[in-house]
Amino acid sequence: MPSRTPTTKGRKTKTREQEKLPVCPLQNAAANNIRQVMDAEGKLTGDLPDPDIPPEKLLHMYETMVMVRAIDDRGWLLQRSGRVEFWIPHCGLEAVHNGATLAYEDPDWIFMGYRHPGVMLMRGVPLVQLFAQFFGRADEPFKGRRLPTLMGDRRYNIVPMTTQVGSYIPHVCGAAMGALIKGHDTKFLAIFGDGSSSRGEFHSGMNFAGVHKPPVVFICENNGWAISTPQSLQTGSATFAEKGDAYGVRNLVVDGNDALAVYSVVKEARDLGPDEGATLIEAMTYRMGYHTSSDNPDLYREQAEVDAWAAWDPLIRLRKYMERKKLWNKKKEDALWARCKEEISAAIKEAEAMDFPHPSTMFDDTFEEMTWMLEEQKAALLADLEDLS
Amino acid sequence: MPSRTPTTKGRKTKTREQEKLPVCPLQNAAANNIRQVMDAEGKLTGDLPDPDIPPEKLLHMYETMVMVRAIDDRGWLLQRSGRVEFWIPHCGLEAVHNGATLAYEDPDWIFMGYRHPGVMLMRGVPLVQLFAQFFGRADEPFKGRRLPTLMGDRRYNIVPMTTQVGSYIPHVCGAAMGALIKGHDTKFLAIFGDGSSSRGEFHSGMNFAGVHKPPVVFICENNGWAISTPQSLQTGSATFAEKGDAYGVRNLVVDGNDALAVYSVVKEARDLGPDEGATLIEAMTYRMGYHTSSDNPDLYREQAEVDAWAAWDPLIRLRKYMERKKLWNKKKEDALWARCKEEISAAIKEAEAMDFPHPSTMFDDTFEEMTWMLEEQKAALLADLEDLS
Amino acid sequence: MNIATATADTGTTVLEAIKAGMSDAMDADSDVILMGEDVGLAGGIFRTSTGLHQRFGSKRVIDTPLDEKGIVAHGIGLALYGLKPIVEIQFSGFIHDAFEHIMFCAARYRWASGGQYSCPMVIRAPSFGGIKGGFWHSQSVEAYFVHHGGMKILCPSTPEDAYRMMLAAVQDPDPVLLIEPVPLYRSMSAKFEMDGKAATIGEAKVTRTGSDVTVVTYGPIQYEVEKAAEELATTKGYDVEIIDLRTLIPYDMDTILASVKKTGRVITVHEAPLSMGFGAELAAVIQEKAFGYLHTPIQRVAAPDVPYHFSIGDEYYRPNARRIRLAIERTMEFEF
Amino acid sequence: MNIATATADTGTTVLEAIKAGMSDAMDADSDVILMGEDVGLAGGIFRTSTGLHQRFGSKRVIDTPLDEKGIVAHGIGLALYGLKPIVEIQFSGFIHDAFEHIMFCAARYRWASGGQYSCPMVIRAPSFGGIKGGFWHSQSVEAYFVHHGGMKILCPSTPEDAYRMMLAAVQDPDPVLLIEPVPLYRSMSAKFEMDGKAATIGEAKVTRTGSDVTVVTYGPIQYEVEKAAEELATTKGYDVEIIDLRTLIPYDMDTILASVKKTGRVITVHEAPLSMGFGAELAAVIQEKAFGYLHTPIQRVAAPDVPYHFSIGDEYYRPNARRIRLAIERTMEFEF
Ligand SMILES: Cc1ncc(C[n+]2csc(CCOP(=O)(O)OP(=O)(O)O)c2C)c(N)n1
Ligand SMILES: Cc1ncc(C[n+]2csc(CCOP(=O)(O)OP(=O)(O)O)c2C)c(N)n1
Ligand SMILES: [Mg+2]
Ligand SMILES: [Mg+2]
Repeated sequence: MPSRTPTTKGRKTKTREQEKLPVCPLQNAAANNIRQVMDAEGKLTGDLPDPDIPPEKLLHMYETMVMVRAIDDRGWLLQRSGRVEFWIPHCGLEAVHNGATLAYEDPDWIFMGYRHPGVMLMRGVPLVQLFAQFFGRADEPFKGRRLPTLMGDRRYNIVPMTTQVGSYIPHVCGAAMGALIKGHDTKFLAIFGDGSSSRGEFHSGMNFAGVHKPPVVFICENNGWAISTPQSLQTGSATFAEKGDAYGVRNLVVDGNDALAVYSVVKEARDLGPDEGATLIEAMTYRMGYHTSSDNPDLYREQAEVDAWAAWDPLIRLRKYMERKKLWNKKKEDALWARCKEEISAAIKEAEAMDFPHPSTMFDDTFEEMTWMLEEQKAALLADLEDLS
Repeated sequence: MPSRTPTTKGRKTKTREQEKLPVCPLQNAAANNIRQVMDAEGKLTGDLPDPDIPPEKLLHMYETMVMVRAIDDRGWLLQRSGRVEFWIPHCGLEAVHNGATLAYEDPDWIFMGYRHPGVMLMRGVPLVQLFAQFFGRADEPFKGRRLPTLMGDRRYNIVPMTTQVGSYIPHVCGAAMGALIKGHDTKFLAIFGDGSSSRGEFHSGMNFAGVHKPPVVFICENNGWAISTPQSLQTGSATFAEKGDAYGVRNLVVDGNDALAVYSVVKEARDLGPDEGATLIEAMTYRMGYHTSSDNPDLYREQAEVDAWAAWDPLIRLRKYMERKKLWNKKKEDALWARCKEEISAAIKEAEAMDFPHPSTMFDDTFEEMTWMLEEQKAALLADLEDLS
Repeated sequence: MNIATATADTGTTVLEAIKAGMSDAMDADSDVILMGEDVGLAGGIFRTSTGLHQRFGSKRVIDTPLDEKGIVAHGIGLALYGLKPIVEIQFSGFIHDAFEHIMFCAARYRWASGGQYSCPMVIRAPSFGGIKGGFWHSQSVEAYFVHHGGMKILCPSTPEDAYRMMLAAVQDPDPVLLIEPVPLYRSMSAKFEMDGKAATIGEAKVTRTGSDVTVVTYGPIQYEVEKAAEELATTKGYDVEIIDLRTLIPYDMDTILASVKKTGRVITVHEAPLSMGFGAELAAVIQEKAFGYLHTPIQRVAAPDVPYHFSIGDEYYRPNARRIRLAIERTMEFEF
Repeated sequence: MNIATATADTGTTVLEAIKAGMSDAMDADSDVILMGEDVGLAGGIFRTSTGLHQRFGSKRVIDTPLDEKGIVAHGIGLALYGLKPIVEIQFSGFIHDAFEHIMFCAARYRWASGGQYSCPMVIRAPSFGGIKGGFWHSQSVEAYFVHHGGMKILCPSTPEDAYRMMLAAVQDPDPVLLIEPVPLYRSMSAKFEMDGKAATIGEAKVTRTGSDVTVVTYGPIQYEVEKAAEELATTKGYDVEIIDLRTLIPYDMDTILASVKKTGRVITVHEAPLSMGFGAELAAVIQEKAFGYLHTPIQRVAAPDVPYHFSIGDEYYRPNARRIRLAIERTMEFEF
């Protein structure tokens, strides 16, 4: 049940000095008040009850998690070989975004970050659209305008993120206030990082949420790092969740590598009554990969820490859980991976064949009706292009 | 002892609807975890011990509180009669700023708001300098440049406030980080309002404070209102103090109309060891007057609320305490008021005779060395003035 | 019927016109809401929204926490969801905290979402000096919002414009920055019909026709220009044409060019600081588009590049009729 | 000795020069500190501070929370207390949240305190496009900071300037915005002596002398201007003079005027958007101060008033040699 973390005493913020012997905090989930459904082996821990997700929904989530992992593998290679300009890895975070999205209905609105392609796929966005975005082609919602992995699509009620991290926190809160004002029962979800909690936007959004009680679940995806900055340099609080108390916003910590736990707590918070307001959920997880393709984590973190977290891989845990339930086996697993890889290759082929946007499209969508200044500037560009050809 | 408020359950945020029957929350101080030395009658409550401030210090504080009250009375009249352009009342808040300043040493730095002339007087700033500022004359630290009541003076280590409320919260934190870096033992105090806690600046300052542990006491002067906005529309948290928890910053609530309690908790927080970091103190008090001379509180608040607070007047409480201690009596009181009024009249006379700044001084202090553009603009102004005369 | 208290004799003040514009817009469309600090029971610190809270309730007239960034950012969310928020910044001097959200969120969601989302909202920025407000309460902030496009900027200087521009701003499908003339709130009134008709964005007005020199201006300072023009007509016989831009983005190039081609002399006047003030853009464009017509260099009259001084700002910082007159004389008497 | 790894053959890159500047400044004055996101162990996301954390420790090289406003605002506090903070904004696109603190606190404490306090600090803003960064990571933000004065703005475009301007910025008694040329960080290197000498703020450099037309520019885009000039010298025999402004505030009017009076033709080039770009101010001032010398209207070459496009921005948004060449030709061949 989403409720205030009763105490956070058990969990200590790490300082750089204390990080000598890395352990994954999920090991002591109960002591650390981290809500869990299953342990590293996919066995029920008895903390949160098994949500008993119907098999087809569960499989949809798992298959999407594998697809998302496969995309990350391939995206990295594409970047390293120069075929995409830039890559933001999301490996290790699949349980957070897939679990949370599963808890939401399609008309609900999701605001997400750059590490959450699973949100798109869970809602049925075609794979090729993702790759068209990665390749900056014209035929994707943003028309090739934005950095690879910064996605969204109104047709699926996924709002494009702001490139400035966290700036959408008050936007989602405002949108949810809008639903309240209009008397709609649309629900809202926002996912953002631990580092993003330091911005004034977090403060604004939480504060308005505490006063106006909009139907939002805020997930602070605590993946251990904001680029090279660990939690101890990001904030002095023991958890990110408890920041909710400062605004009268209900909050809790969940095992972010446990897709079932994420689903459970998000679902419960999503389904709260109209007057019950927002919930802040800290999802404890870990960024297994580089921050981006321009990063070098060896400069600031120990491989041992990565290794400690590897034992809690969200895909493996969910797979083991499903195997226990006889919903899954090695054969299915192999087939799934093969299918994902194949589909990705096909999507890449299709997307790479697409056109880049025409230069003059940079003027579109500035205003609903272009100003004369922009008309003039566009005309100059077109004349210039003519001169070129 | 400054420490985390153990629980805030006893105190409820008021909504506009609940405000029907106004009671002063200081009445239930113990239940509300509001630290107190004395009750409305100046009797010790047994919560915080009597700080036993040496008589001459105590008298200095009380006399300054009376002077400050007298200034507010006169300032209001001056504004209403058009002799000062603008007035920001501070009646009712004397215990906060006088009590806190008394807890600090002169080399310590204070950042304050527009309602805290007592800070200046406690540190020995001449009265006439305050009135020169109110009248916008040239011969005061800011050279007539700033709105009446926005004061400060480097010679007394009182930093001029930013007109945007709360913007100085991260400035004081940065300055205190500077003292840490330089290995100085300068201590820092900042006073700001309840409304100011909503700004991103509060979030930035508290967050850095939680990480870097600078020697600052932040006083959130909860005077009930931010112009017309009550606490229930300002934030969803039960207290402003507990916001400190979100940053790992020690915090507590104090009776802001009890000068002895303010002094006690601020002094203890100020004197903490070098590694113990910052403290956030919510001083529960009440703005007895208008927000500013442009305000009309009848539009948004009940007189009954003002009346409930009037019974807890910080001057009367401290006077009664001193009378009990045989340090004060009616004769002294009357003489003090008479002296204050006289000194104020003399200061007004002196300040009103002072010159306004010369127009060309608006160019001074832009850069240490003026740019050619400003030189050119200044020359144009001077030529213009010549043409005029 | 709207809530404004127009009196038969004096007409409607700018303040009442703004209130009437909001009230009519809220009557016409239930998606229109007002939010900001103290806009509710207090009616705003200038009383531009007195009565709206009582009339439309606390769901549509929202007192916010003290957080300008939050006000604009939540307005963006409301707009994304389909509402039409009017957000009030208490004084334009406090708008800067919301800079990122105004310029790079509100004015960019349409582009950044490939046209999928838009942010129709009105950001009210009470501006300008002359009220003994000191440097935070007398700011002219419009110039910061011109660079990088994406934002319409309106500046009414009459009651009728205030009313109709409020309606136009609310109806616009994109974010609009409404620069409100604080010094005119109560000092200027006029009679006009509050008929719900919106102004046309992008149309300047020639408020005085003349043949010798064009003064391009906007905001309350234009009344100082008028005084200077009247005086010069009498004393020197100079025939000054005055253009009230009314819209800064997109400004009305046709009206400016027609005037400049006629007079061959241009002065820009605003009370924002000189360097990179809007006069810079006007001068740059005019000299480019009308080079052959210019008899004299374009002169800019503006405040100096320093903050607004409490004690002496209203008299010596803000341009006044005398300084404007001197500039016109210099232009008229320019020799190489 | 500084920490930069200049190699004998290629010289020092802009990136190494910036690092050397910081390192030398920190060696010379223990009050100089560096703070920002990831400036410590990671050495900054561009690696401009690699090794400084190891060398000066975590008290003087401070990894901050992810909060640009907080970074600048705490820098202000540090400066008030007497330190000399160098604060890094990770990409200039993220500077806007700190707008109020840069413009109205850092650049105003001296004035607002009657000269009692000052805020000597360096704000590093890695800027400009050409790195496939999309619209947030390719911003040219300088124009926002020009209006309202109070702030010095430097923009180095060579390794030597980067080094000496860093020193000058640190030594300056007032806040300085240092616009760093990201696209040149690693692509440009040169040999020069790292002798601890600071640049003189306010001095432009004529990087190419010519008699036909003056191009006033700054930042990495000037190398596109150079290419255009070279080409035109060969193809058309046009003799182009190029001025690298180096300092935007206070810009070097003398050098500009001397050139304009010689050539009678001016083009401004920057990669920030056109409207209210710094070219507007330059055009406005030049036409005023050199009206009689101008044979042709001043032309501005700039990016359009839209955001920087990820896929096509580097080629079609950012001005390039060809577009600059066309502008020069238009100016040279201008007819009324
Ligand atoms: C306002 C802002 N500042 C800086 C950046 C550069 N930046 C991109 S991601 C990032 C770290 C974000 O950390 P976190 O919020 O924890 O998300 P994560 O990357 O770990 O998923 C930074 C500093 C940015 N995008 N926006
Ligand atoms: C950033 C900012 N926004 C708005 C204002 C206008 N304003 C002046 S005082 C005030 C209310 C402040 O409330 P609080 O912080 O509680 O202090 P109090 O006035 O009650 O002492 C407001 C909104 C301001 N000065 N700064
Ligand atoms: Mg993170
Ligand atoms: Mg208050």
